[in-house]
Amino acid sequence: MAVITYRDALNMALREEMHRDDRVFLMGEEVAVYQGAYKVSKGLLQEFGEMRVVDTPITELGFTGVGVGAAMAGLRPIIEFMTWNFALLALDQVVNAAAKMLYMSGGQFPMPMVFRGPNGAALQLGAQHSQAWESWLAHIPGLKVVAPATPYDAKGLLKAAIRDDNPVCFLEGEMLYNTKGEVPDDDYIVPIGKAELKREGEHVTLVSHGKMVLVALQAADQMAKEGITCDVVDLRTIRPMDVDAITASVKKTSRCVVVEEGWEVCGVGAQVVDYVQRHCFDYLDAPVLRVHQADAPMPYTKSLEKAAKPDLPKTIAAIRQVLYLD
Amino acid sequence: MAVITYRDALNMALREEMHRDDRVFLMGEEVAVYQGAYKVSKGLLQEFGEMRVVDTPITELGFTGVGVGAAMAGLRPIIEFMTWNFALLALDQVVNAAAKMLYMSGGQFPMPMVFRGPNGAALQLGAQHSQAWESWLAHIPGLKVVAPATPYDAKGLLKAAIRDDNPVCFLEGEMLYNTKGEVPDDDYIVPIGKAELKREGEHVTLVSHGKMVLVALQAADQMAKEGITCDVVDLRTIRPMDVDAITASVKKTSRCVVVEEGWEVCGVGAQVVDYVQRHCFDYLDAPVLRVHQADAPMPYTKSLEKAAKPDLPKTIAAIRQVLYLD
Amino acid sequence: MSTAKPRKKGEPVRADANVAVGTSAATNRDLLYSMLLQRRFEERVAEMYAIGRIGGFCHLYIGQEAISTGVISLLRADDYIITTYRDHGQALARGMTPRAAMAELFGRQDGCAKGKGGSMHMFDKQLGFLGGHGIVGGHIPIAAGVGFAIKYRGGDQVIVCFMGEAAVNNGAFHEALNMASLWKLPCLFIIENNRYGMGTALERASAIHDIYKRGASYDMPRGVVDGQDVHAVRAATEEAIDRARTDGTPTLLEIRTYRFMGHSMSDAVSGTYRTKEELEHYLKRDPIALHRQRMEEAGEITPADVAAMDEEIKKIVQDSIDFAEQSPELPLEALMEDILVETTS
Amino acid sequence: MSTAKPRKKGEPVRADANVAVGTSAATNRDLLYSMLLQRRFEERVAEMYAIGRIGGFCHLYIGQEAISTGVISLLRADDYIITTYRDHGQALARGMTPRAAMAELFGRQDGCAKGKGGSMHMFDKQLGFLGGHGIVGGHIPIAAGVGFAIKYRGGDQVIVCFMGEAAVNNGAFHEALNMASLWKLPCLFIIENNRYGMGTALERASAIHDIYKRGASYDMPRGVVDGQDVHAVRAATEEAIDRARTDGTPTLLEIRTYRFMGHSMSDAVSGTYRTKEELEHYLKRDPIALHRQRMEEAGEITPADVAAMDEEIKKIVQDSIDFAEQSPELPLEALMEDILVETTS
Ligand SMILES: Cc1ncc(C[n+]2csc(CCOP(=O)(O)OP(=O)(O)O)c2C)c(N)n1
Ligand SMILES: Cc1ncc(C[n+]2csc(CCOP(=O)(O)OP(=O)(O)O)c2C)c(N)n1
Ligand SMILES: [Mg+2]
Ligand SMILES: [Mg+2]
Repeated sequence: MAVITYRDALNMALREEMHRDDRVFLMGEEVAVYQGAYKVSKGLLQEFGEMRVVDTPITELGFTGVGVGAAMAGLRPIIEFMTWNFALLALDQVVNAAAKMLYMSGGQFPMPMVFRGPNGAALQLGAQHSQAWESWLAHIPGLKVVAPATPYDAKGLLKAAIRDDNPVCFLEGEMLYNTKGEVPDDDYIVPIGKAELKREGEHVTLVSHGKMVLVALQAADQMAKEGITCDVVDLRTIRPMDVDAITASVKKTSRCVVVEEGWEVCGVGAQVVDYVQRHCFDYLDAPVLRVHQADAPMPYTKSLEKAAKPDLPKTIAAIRQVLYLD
Repeated sequence: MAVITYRDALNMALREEMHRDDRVFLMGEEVAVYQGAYKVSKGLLQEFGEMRVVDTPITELGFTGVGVGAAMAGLRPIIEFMTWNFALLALDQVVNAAAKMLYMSGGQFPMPMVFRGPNGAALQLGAQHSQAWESWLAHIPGLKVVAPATPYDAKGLLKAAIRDDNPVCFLEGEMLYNTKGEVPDDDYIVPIGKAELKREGEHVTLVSHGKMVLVALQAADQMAKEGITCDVVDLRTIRPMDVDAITASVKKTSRCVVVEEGWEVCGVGAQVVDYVQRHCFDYLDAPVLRVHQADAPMPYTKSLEKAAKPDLPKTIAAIRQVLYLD
Repeated sequence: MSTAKPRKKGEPVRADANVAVGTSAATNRDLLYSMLLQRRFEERVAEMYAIGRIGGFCHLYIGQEAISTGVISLLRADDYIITTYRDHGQALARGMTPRAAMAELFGRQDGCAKGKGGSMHMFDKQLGFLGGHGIVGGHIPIAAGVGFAIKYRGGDQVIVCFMGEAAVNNGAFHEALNMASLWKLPCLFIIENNRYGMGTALERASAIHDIYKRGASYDMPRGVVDGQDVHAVRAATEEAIDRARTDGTPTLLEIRTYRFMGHSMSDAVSGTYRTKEELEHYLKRDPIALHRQRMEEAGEITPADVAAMDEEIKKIVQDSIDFAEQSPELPLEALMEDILVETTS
Repeated sequence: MSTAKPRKKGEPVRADANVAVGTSAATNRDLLYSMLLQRRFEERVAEMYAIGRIGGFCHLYIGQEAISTGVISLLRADDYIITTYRDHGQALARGMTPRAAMAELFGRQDGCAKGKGGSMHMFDKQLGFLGGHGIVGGHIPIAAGVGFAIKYRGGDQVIVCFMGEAAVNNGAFHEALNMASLWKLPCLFIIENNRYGMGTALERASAIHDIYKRGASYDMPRGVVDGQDVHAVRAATEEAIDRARTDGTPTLLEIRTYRFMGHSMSDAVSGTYRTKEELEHYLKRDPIALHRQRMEEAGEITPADVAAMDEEIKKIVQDSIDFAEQSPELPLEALMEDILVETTS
C-alpha cells in the first residue's frame, strides 16, 4: 500500500469522486489556477476543467450560497474554505440555509454538499487565522461534522462525505497536510459516524479528533513506557458522535481525558464529558479531564503560542491526574 | 418599587446610561423611527436625536463593524440585533474584530460595546428565526455573555454591560419582554459574572439562564408541593461563568439539572456539566441531567414546536430522574 | 398573441401556460385571475391570522400582485423561482394550489412543506419553487447557485429571484450579482421596490434611490418598471428571460410597487413610518383594478364576468380554508424527521 | 509650496509633517525617504523571514510604496488609518519607528503590539494606526465606524482605509460604502489595485474592471490614480481629504499599482498566475526610481545624496534588527493578559 501525504489522500478522494459522479464540483478561492492555497486541489483544473473546478472572488458568504443553490438544483458541490477562519462569514449559509433546507421544506430538498478546508491553528498565524470551529458546527442539527486525523481516514471520509446526501463539514488541518500514512488507491469509504479505537489499552481512555489524535497517540506511547496503557478513541466524526465507542472504552478503563484543539467553554470535550458522566457515572474512578487551547485569542508571539496550544506535556499531565499518579 | 415589564426595564437602562455618558449610542435596524422592532428603544430617538439613535440598512455585518470602529475611536456603541438569528451574519465582526482587538493590539484597543437583542425561540417563527446562540458566544475568549431572566436583572445587567469596557453580548428574549417584575428606578448595577440563587432548597440544584429560569422556578414550586426543594441558580452571566455559585450549590444538594433553551450538543449545559463533574465529583449522587431544545431545527407546526422546546414537564421529569423518584 | 392552453375553471394560471407578452383577452383573463386569487387568498389569510389559525410572522403581498403574476406568467415549467418570506403571492402565481398554501399557513401536514415551513418558508419542488427564505439577502446567492447549476448542465432554464428593495444594501446582494455577471448565470434579479424595508424608507437606507443603477457595478443589464402594470412587468421580464436563455446574461429589474398592508401582520398599515395620505395615494393604483379597467375598456371583460370570477375564486379560497382546517398536524415523531436523509449517492 | 517642518536625520516622514501637495525639494526628499525606508526595511524583512526570525504569514508591500507615502504624507497627526494584513509600509509611512515594526515582526515585547499581533496585525494608538486586519473586507466597515465617531464628535479628522482590489467584491465593502455615503462619513477608501488577489487576477474576480466605478452605486466621488507616481497619489488624496474635512463626503480612489513580490513570503514572485514578462514590465515603473529620477532631473537631488540617504536608511533598518534581536518575548503570564480589561466607565 502506498505511503502518501494527507494532502495527496484528499486530492485522490476529490479526483476519484469527481470521476465517479459528474455532478460533483469544487468551488472556492484559489482552488483552480493556483491549484489550491494548500495545493489540495493540485491538477484538478487541468483534469476536470473550469466548470468543475471554480475559482471564486473573496466572497465566503456568496460562494457558499452559490453552493447551496447548486445543491438545491441537483448538483453536489464541494465548497472549499481557504481556511475555516473565513467560514465565519459564511455561517449564515451553512446554518440557516444548508442545515435547515431539508427541514424547512418538509423533506423536499436534501443538501448533498461538503464544506471543507483547514481548521485550527498552524504556526504563528495570529488571532484571526488560528481558530478551531468544530464545537460550533457540532452544535447544529442538520449538519454532519468530520475531522480525520490520518491520510487513510482523510481519503475514506472525504469520499464518504461527498457521497453523503447531507451537508457535511469536513475539517482538515494545515499541520496535517504533510503527514504521511498508508493509503490504498482503491475505492474505499470510511463511514461517517463511526469512531475508531486507534490504540487499545486498559487504564485510561483518551478521546480526541483531528490533529490532536496524533498527540494522544504520542501520549499513549509515552505512558506505555511506565506500564500505563491507553485506549485512544479517534472520534473521526464529531457529529453525529459515536457515543457507544466512547462509553464502551470508558466502562473498561474508568478514566477519561479529552484532547481537543479548540477553546474550553462549550467545546467538543464538554459534550464528551456530558455523555461520559451520563452513561458511565458508576464506572468513573476520576473526573473526566480536558486538554484544550488556553482560553485566549491566539498570540503571534512564538513562546506564547506554544504555551496556548494543547500538547503532549499537557496531555500527559492530565492522564497522570486522572490516574492520581502525582 | 414600581412593577414594570422587562422591555421597559431595558428601555430605562438605555435611557439612564445615555444620559450618563454621551459617548453611548444605539444603532441597529428600526431602533429609531420605528421605536424598535420590539419597542425596546421607545422614545429614545425623540429624546436623544438621530446621531445617538441610528437606524441602519439591513447590513448586520456592516453596522456591527461600524460599531467596532466607533469603539476603537472612543465611543461606546450599543449594537442592536433585531434578533440574534441575524447576528449570524455579523459574527466575523463580533469574534474576529471585537473579541480580539484588545489582544491583537497588545492591549491598546479596549472594545467598550454591547451587542444586544432577543435570543431564542418565540412562537411559530420557524427554523431561521428561532435560535439560541449563547453556547457559541460563550465559546469565545474576549467576550462577556449575559442573559437576564427578570426585569430587575435586565436593567441592572444592561447598565453594567454598557459601562463595561469590554464587548458584552446581551441576550434578551422576545417572550420575556412582556414579563413583569419590581424594578427600582434608581441607578443600580447587577454585576457581570455573578450568578444568583433565585430559590433556595436542599435536594436538587437547577442551573439555568434567561427565559428558562422562569421554567426552573415553576419546576421548583411544583416539586416543593411534594416536599422536594430546589436550589435555582440563575447564571445571569454565561461568560465568565460563576462556577463557584454552581459548585457550592451542587456540593449541598448532590444533584443537578441544567435547563437551557438551545440545542444539546456543545451547549451551555455541557459546560456546566463539565464544571460540576470536575469540581463536585465526590459529591454527586446522580449524573447531571440536561433539559434543552430537541436536536432539530425549529418546526413551524404548533404541536411540534411545543414538543421541541424545553419546558416544565421535561424539567420535572429530569428532576425526578436525578432523584431516582420513578 | 396568446398561446395559453385552455385552463380548467378554478385552476390558477399554470406555470407552463407559456403565455407570450401580448394583450389577448385569454391572457389578460389569466393574469386577472392570478392576481385576484392572490388578493382574495391573502384577505382571508389576514382573517385566519386574526383568529389564531395562522401563527408566527406573516407578511402579506397585497398591492404587489402584478409583479408575481407578470413575471411568473412568462416562465416555463422547468424554470426556477426563489423568494423571500413574503412568498404567498408568488407561490400561488406559480400554480401552488390554494389548499397546499393555506394548509402550510395552518401548519398542517397537507401543506406544501408539511406544515414545517410556515408562511415564510413555502417550498414546492415540483413547481421549481425553491422557497420562501427568512434571512434578508440570504437567498440571492442561492439564486446565483441555481443559475450556476443550469449553466453547469448546459440547460436554457432561468431562475427568478424576488427580493425587496432593502435587500439591495446587503452584502449578499453584492457578492451574488458580481458572480452572476462574471460567470454569466441565467438569473433574473427582481427587486420588488415597495419603498420600505419594514419601517425604513428606501431613502433612509440606500445612498442612491434609483437602485436598478447598482447593476452597473456588475455590468449587468438593468431597468426600472412600473410594478402596478402587469403588462409593463411582462414586457421587461420577457426581454430579461430572452437574454438569460440565449447566453446566460443575468438582468437586474427594479420593479416599483407599494405594500398596501403593514410589513407583517403585527405592523400597522400606516402611522409610524408612512402617512395615511401616502397610502391612499398609492391605493389609487391597485394593480388589479388597473388591469381590470383596461380589460373592461377593451371590452375583454364585463363587470359581470369579473363578479363571476371573483365568486369562483372566493369559493376556491373558502375551500382551501376548509381543507386546511381538517388537515391534521404532523404526528409528534415527525419532529425528528427531515433533519437528515439516510441516502448516499 | 512645502510647509514641511525641519526633520531630524533618520526620522521618517512624520504624520504631522503636514506636507502640502507640491514639488518643493524638501517635500520630495521626505517622500523619497519614506518610500526608500519602506523598501529597505522590507528587503531585510524578507531576509529575516528566510532565517526564521519572522514567522506566520508575511505580506510585503514592495512596489506599492508611493501609495502609503503619498496618501499618508497628507494626513494630520489626529487623523486615522486602517489597513489590511499588508501593513508594514503604511505603518512606517505613518511614522512607526522601524524598531517598533521590526520587533513586532520578531514577536518581541518592544513591538508595536508587544509581539502579540505580528506582521498582519500592527497597531499604534498614538499614531491613530488602527491596525492591520486579516479578514479581507472586514476592516472596511470598521473604517466607516471610525468615520461615524469623527462625525459624532463633530471633528474634522479623516479616516483612510487601505484595501486590496479583491476586497471590492466582498459584501463588507458594499455595506460599508453605502453607509459611509448615506451618512456622509469622512472616509477615504483607497483601493490598492495591484491586479491580483493572491493568485486571482482582477478580471477573474470582478465583473467590471474599472472598479472605481463601483462608487456610483453609492453616489460617492471616485477616481482612478497612477499608483507608481507619488505626486499623482498626493493630488488625488488632497482633493479627497478636502471633501472629507469640509462636509464629511467620503471618496473612493482606485490606485493602480503592482506587487513586485509574491502575495506572501510563501508565494513565488511569478510563475503560476502571472508571467515573468508581466512582472518585468511593471518593474520598469518602480515608484521609487521614478520619483528619484524626477528629482534628479529637477536638480533637487544628486546620486550622491541618494546614496547617502540610502546608507543612512540601511543603518536605521540594521539598527531595528539589532533592536528586535535583543528585545525579549513577553513572559508566559502575558498569554492570559489583554483578553479583557478590568475597567468600567
Ligand atoms: C438579515 C436579516 N436582518 C433583518 C431581518 C428582519 N427583517 C425581515 S423583513 C425586513 C425588511 C425587508 O425589507 P425589503 O427587503 O424591502 O422587503 P419587503 O419586506 O419590503 O418585501 C427586515 C429588516 C431579517 N429577516 N434578516
Ligand atoms: C475573508 C477572507 N477570505 C480569504 C482570505 C485569504 N486571503 C488573504 S489575502 C487574500 C487576497 C486579497 O487580495 P487583495 O484584496 O487584492 O489584497 P492584496 O493581497 O493584493 O494586497 C486572500 C484571498 C482572507 N484573509 N479573508
Ligand atoms: Mg421593501
Ligand atoms: Mg490585490
